[in-house]
Amino acid sequence: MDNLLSEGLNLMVFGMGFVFVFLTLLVFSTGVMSKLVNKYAPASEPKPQRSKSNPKVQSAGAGAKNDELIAVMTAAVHKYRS
Amino acid sequence: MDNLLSEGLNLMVFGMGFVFVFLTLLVFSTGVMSKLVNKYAPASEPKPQRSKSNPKVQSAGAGAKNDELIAVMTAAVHKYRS
Amino acid sequence: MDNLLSEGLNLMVFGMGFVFVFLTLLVFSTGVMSKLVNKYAPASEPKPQRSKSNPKVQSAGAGAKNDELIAVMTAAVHKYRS
Amino acid sequence: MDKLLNLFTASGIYNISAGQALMIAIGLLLLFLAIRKNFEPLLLVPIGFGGILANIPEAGLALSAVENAVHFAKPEVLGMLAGALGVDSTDPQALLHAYKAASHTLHTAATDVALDAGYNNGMLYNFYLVAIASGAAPLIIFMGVGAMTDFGPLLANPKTLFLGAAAQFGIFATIMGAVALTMTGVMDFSIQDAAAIGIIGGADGPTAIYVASLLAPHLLGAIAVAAYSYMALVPLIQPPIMRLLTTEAERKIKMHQLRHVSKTEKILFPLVLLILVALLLPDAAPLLGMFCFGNLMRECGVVDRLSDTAQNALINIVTIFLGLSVGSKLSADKFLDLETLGILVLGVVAFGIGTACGVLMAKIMNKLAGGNAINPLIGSAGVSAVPMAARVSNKLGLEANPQNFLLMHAMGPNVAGVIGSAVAAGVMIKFVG
Amino acid sequence: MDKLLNLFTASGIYNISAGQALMIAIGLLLLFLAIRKNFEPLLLVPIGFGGILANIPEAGLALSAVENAVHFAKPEVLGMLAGALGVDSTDPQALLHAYKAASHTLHTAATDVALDAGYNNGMLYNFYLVAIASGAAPLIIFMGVGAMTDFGPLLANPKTLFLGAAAQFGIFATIMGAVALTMTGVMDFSIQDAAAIGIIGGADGPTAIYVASLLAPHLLGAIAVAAYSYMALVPLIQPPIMRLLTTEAERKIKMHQLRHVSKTEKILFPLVLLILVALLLPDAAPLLGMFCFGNLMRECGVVDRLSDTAQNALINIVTIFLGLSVGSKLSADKFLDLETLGILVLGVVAFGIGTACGVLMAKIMNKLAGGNAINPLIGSAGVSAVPMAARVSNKLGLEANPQNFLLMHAMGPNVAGVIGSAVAAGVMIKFVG
Amino acid sequence: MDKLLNLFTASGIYNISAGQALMIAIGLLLLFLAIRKNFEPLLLVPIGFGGILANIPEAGLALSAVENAVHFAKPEVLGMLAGALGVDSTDPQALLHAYKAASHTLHTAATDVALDAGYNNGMLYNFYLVAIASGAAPLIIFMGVGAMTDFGPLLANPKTLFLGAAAQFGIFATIMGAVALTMTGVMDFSIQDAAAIGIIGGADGPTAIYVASLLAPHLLGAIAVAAYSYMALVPLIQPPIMRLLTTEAERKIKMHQLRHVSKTEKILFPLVLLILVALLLPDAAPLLGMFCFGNLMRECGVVDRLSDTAQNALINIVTIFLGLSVGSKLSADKFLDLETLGILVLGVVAFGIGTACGVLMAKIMNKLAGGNAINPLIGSAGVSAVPMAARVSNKLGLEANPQNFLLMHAMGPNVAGVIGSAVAAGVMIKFVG
Ligand code: NA
Ligand code: NA
Ligand code: NA
Repeated sequence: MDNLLSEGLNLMVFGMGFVFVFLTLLVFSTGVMSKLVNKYAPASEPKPQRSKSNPKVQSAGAGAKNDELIAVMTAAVHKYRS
Repeated sequence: MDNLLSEGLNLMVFGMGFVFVFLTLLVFSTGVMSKLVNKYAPASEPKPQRSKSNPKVQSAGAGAKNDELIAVMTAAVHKYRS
Repeated sequence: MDNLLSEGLNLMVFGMGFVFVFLTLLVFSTGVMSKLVNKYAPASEPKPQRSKSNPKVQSAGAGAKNDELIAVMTAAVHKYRS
Repeated sequence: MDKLLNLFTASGIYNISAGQALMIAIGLLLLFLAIRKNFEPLLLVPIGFGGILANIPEAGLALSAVENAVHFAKPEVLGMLAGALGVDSTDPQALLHAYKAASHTLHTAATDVALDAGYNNGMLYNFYLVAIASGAAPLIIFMGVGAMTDFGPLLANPKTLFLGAAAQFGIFATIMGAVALTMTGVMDFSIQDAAAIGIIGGADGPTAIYVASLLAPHLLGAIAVAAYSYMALVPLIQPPIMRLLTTEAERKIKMHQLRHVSKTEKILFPLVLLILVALLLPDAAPLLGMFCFGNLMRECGVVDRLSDTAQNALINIVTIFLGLSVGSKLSADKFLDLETLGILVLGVVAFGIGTACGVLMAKIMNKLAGGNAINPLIGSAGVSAVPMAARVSNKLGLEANPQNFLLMHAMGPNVAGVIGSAVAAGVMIKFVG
Repeated sequence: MDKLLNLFTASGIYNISAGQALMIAIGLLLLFLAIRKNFEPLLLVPIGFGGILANIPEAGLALSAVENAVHFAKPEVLGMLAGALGVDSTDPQALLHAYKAASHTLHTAATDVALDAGYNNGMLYNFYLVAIASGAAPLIIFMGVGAMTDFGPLLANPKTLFLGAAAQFGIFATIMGAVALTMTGVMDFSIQDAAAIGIIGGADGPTAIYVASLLAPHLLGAIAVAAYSYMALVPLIQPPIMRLLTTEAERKIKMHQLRHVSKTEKILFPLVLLILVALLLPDAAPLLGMFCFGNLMRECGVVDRLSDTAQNALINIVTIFLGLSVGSKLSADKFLDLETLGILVLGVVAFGIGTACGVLMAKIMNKLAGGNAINPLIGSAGVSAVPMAARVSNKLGLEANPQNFLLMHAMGPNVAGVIGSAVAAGVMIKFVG
Repeated sequence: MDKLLNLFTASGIYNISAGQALMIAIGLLLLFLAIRKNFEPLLLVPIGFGGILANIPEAGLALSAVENAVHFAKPEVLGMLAGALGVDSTDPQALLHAYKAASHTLHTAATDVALDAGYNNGMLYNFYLVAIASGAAPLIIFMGVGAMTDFGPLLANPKTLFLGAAAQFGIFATIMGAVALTMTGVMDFSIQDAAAIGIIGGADGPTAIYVASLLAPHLLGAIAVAAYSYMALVPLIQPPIMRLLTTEAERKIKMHQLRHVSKTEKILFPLVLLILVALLLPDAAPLLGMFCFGNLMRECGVVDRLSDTAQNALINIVTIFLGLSVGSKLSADKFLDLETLGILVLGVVAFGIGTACGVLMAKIMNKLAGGNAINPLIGSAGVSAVPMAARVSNKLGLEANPQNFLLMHAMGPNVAGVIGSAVAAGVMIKFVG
């Protein structure tokens, strides 16, 4: 019984301590990693996605139409897959 | 031999009997279930499916065009997936 | 040691020999098979694929538009699936 | 030179037996039927191909480690196998016989000897162990079938369940056929064999494989091939029987449009069925439990991704391995046997009797309902063979009356037939398993 | 007549115990909650259905071959089992007790006896062996979860990892709760049981199942049901605690927009995490290794087809069998126990404490950061329960200030909570496993 | 305090060996090559990640239960292991040595001891058992590759099969290289090792893994890494050899457009190939059987859903576990060895010789055909490495003549190379397996 209590306490103290130590190290390592990456391998500007298809599409019709197209397509795809 | 015959007959009589008993009970239970459902939880009107996308689509073009769109898309999806 | 050498040589000679024998027989069998097929079960003209959807699509718009449609759809499908 | 001779004496062309050559031809025939005649290709392509693989001489793909060890017959290995199996003789046939009859413990002992001697299970034998001997593959396929099944037509008209019951008489009549063949000394089937053969009449592939794997694994190949072949032949087997037993007037009967069935009913039905199974026939619980589970995933609407997977990736993967595993039972020594012929004959009789009983039951129900409510043609769909049998009903209905669309009406007995044969399977497992 | 009696005495309705009937009702309740109330349906539909299957009388779907042999209690089989397990008594309860405590070798010996006597593992028991006892299913699901997780918000603000750490206090406090219940004599939990119960507070299903399968397999059913149920109840459990511990002004705090995180950072993060695990806590390597592997497949951009499969077909297949396997632990004799009640109570306490600690930690961090940088509402997301807990944070934020969108800010602590509970799991496996 | 010390002495940072650190670095290098340099990422991402996991100190993920038991080296457990394995010493190295050489029965006995003592197989070891030791994963991948392969170009010009034959000389020459290294005392390879190393020259991943798992499982890691790395390096390894052996005029040769190949021919080809295998080389039946099965599913047109699954969900699932399992063989004690260096060197030689022989054979065939019919550049594609090697042929053709599109012409020898190396694999399994 007493043993169970001490085991439980041990587990709580060391367990919680270890979780904090581990995540603290992770915060630190992640920070270092991010700093190194942004220093030595900075990301190019985040590209607006699908920039290649957009012009094409936009030349072909108004934006509203595209939304609609995509809605229909999504529905069709959904239907197809389910 | 004789044993085999009696075993076979037994299997036939009791087997076929049991199948009928079971399915009769299933007919009965299903009927009760359906009656209870339609009494206490009647279905709302069966909704016309995809009612939300239809108006959008219809405002954008004739029905014929949609069929065509969906045909092309289905082909494209099919191609993509295979 | 000597044994290893003779085993290796054996493996090389018989192995390479067998690969050639096998593939030669395969060349021969394949040729016979193709000849028989083209004699007794000649293929009908290779059908232009998706001939059914093309006319429909073409009646609905110029080819350029279809390409564009397919591009958008592929992107949408891709997005949907990933 | 020695090596070359070695290569030749170990080659297929040197070792092939007439039986193996014949079975390879049968495998090619199954592929032809599947690919050109569209005979249930999803199963018969893998089964046919597996049958060819199983008959490649010396490859031993369908043999267990012990069978491979016996095949190569080194005297010291045979001696140790005899010791492990507790038999006196080292005659290969006697060893194989003892191995087949061995208890689990002796089986394991023999396997240990064979593995120690460097022999292994063939690829197809391993597939068989994992897919069929474990019972998993037919059950997973049944789950997928459940996820593909719409019980709407059945729920709209639950009385069609009686048609699904009547058509199962084919199963039990066939059992008596097998018994008769044995009593007249033509063949030698045990009651387990007879029950497993009867299930062909259930016209349901996974049920047939599941029952055969439990009751008569040595007949599994012939039973599966018969079941799938006859299911593919339903459009040929059923129409003459249906025409014989119905009048033109009956075939013209138009049925009322089915009522709308609510989502809630569809969700509750698999649970009602499951609870009936739980209360009445626990031995049908694996089959019908997985079936109901698949159907509940389909209808409940909140686990669509699981239902999708059960209907696609998972059932496809399992089908590939199930088919190859069934094919492994088409090895010449197991398949080329008078019994196979008996199974093929009994199987087609089972289909015929089931069809006839379904039609007759429909006629009775029609009489009781006033004579103009139920088209007897839908009775034949009670054998299952989903959805082929329902299409046959529809086709004959249209022949009699071009405005008479029976398809949806026949789907009720059609899915009822699946339940009916699973119940029959449970009864047989209970009584003779 | 004999057969008919036989059929009846073997039927469920003749044999059903009150416990089994109750458990079937509980299975139906879980299905109702999953389907109608949308309680984590992807897991609770299979678990609930598996629970019903496990309680079908006489079917023995959730029992091992030995348990089935004991259930049918033929004297000679019981005698041989007693011999194999090395016990004197042939009393069924004593045999089951010895079987549960048996070493691997004795377990195998007993299984051999049962198989020799013709008894087999039930279907669900086999699923359990393959999916859970092997450890595979929770790990594969964790890989899929990794492939679905976007660490972008966490990388933009790594300090939110502290929130994920603080919320794990629920786990360890619950262990003390279980210890207290045992010391006061109310229940009887070992330290392993206590640790496994505590992990419910981690609010992460696969982690809970993995830990329970290692530390306390007999409690697995209750722990999994509690974990998934409370995850579904997060929108009810958390808000009162969050409102109690925060002021209106704090809830109104708007947080800075998160910086853009580059692809390279996202690729490197799972590797950084993996190496930390490798260096500090090898016992968390299976869980976090598979999680990082899934995430790397997602982010690296060159194995999209593997990542797709990990997120779809594979995780769906595994979820089906994991759910059914967990359901197999809901058999009446294992689930209906005072301990289950204790687990349910302790579980909700764990959720509450975890939520509170997360919020308090966020308040402290906000104070340290000047009092207007971190909205304490995001602290509660540290329990994990992805993405439900983050949505709750967002909802309460919007209540306080309709322009206050906390969702992305709460995703950081939310995924941090997954890492945190996996680390806690590793520590517990190390110390008491 | 005790616990804290315990935690530290069990941590990776306290236990890591130089070898493990180096192997983790090699794992990271493989990931870098796969992700940034696009080296066969579908395999090298899982292999590299698995390699890191396998080297996490104290986690024992790649170790069997017995190896884990020996690692922790409790005297009484070592004693029992010595008893089970029938050795006198309880020295860990001696035990491991005896364990590796043990027969199936002794292996099982040792495993029982380890399991009784509470040790378990590591996660990756279990993956290895299921995916590779069973032989299943390479075969299933081969089925998927078959389902992805179009034999049209080969059927249009079956003589390109000779190119696929010639390029296999790399395999057999490499065997002699390994023999030479052993005879000069530099390394110590058995004939089985030599054969397994030679198969790297087959330039076909699943074939290499299958052969290595049968003939030399202890070299599997190095062989698989070499095979996939060199396949990725084909665009660097082949061009210099191709330029050296061909004249500018030869590289400019334009080939005739390929004839149209009918559907029936494509359906019959896998069956023709299968029957040749059955008649001539049963030992190649598993590999080529599954390959032909996949191709038949693709071409027959009636089982598209099975073919789709074989090409997508199934092959992806298997690839994930195959890769992790191969990675499990990159543990420091198995990989860091002089032999690995030898394998890497021999592997690149094999690729070079195979390329050269393919080109030379194409030159001979061109001469025999009049000197202007066959561009020798397509010979190099005979090594397989589909479709990379065909693209290299195409690229060099375009360099010599911008209108010279060789891609389709090179696809014939390319897929012929797959068949060729599977045949070579069969011969080697037959002779030295
Ligand atoms: Na049926
Ligand atoms: Na958590
Ligand atoms: Na090759």
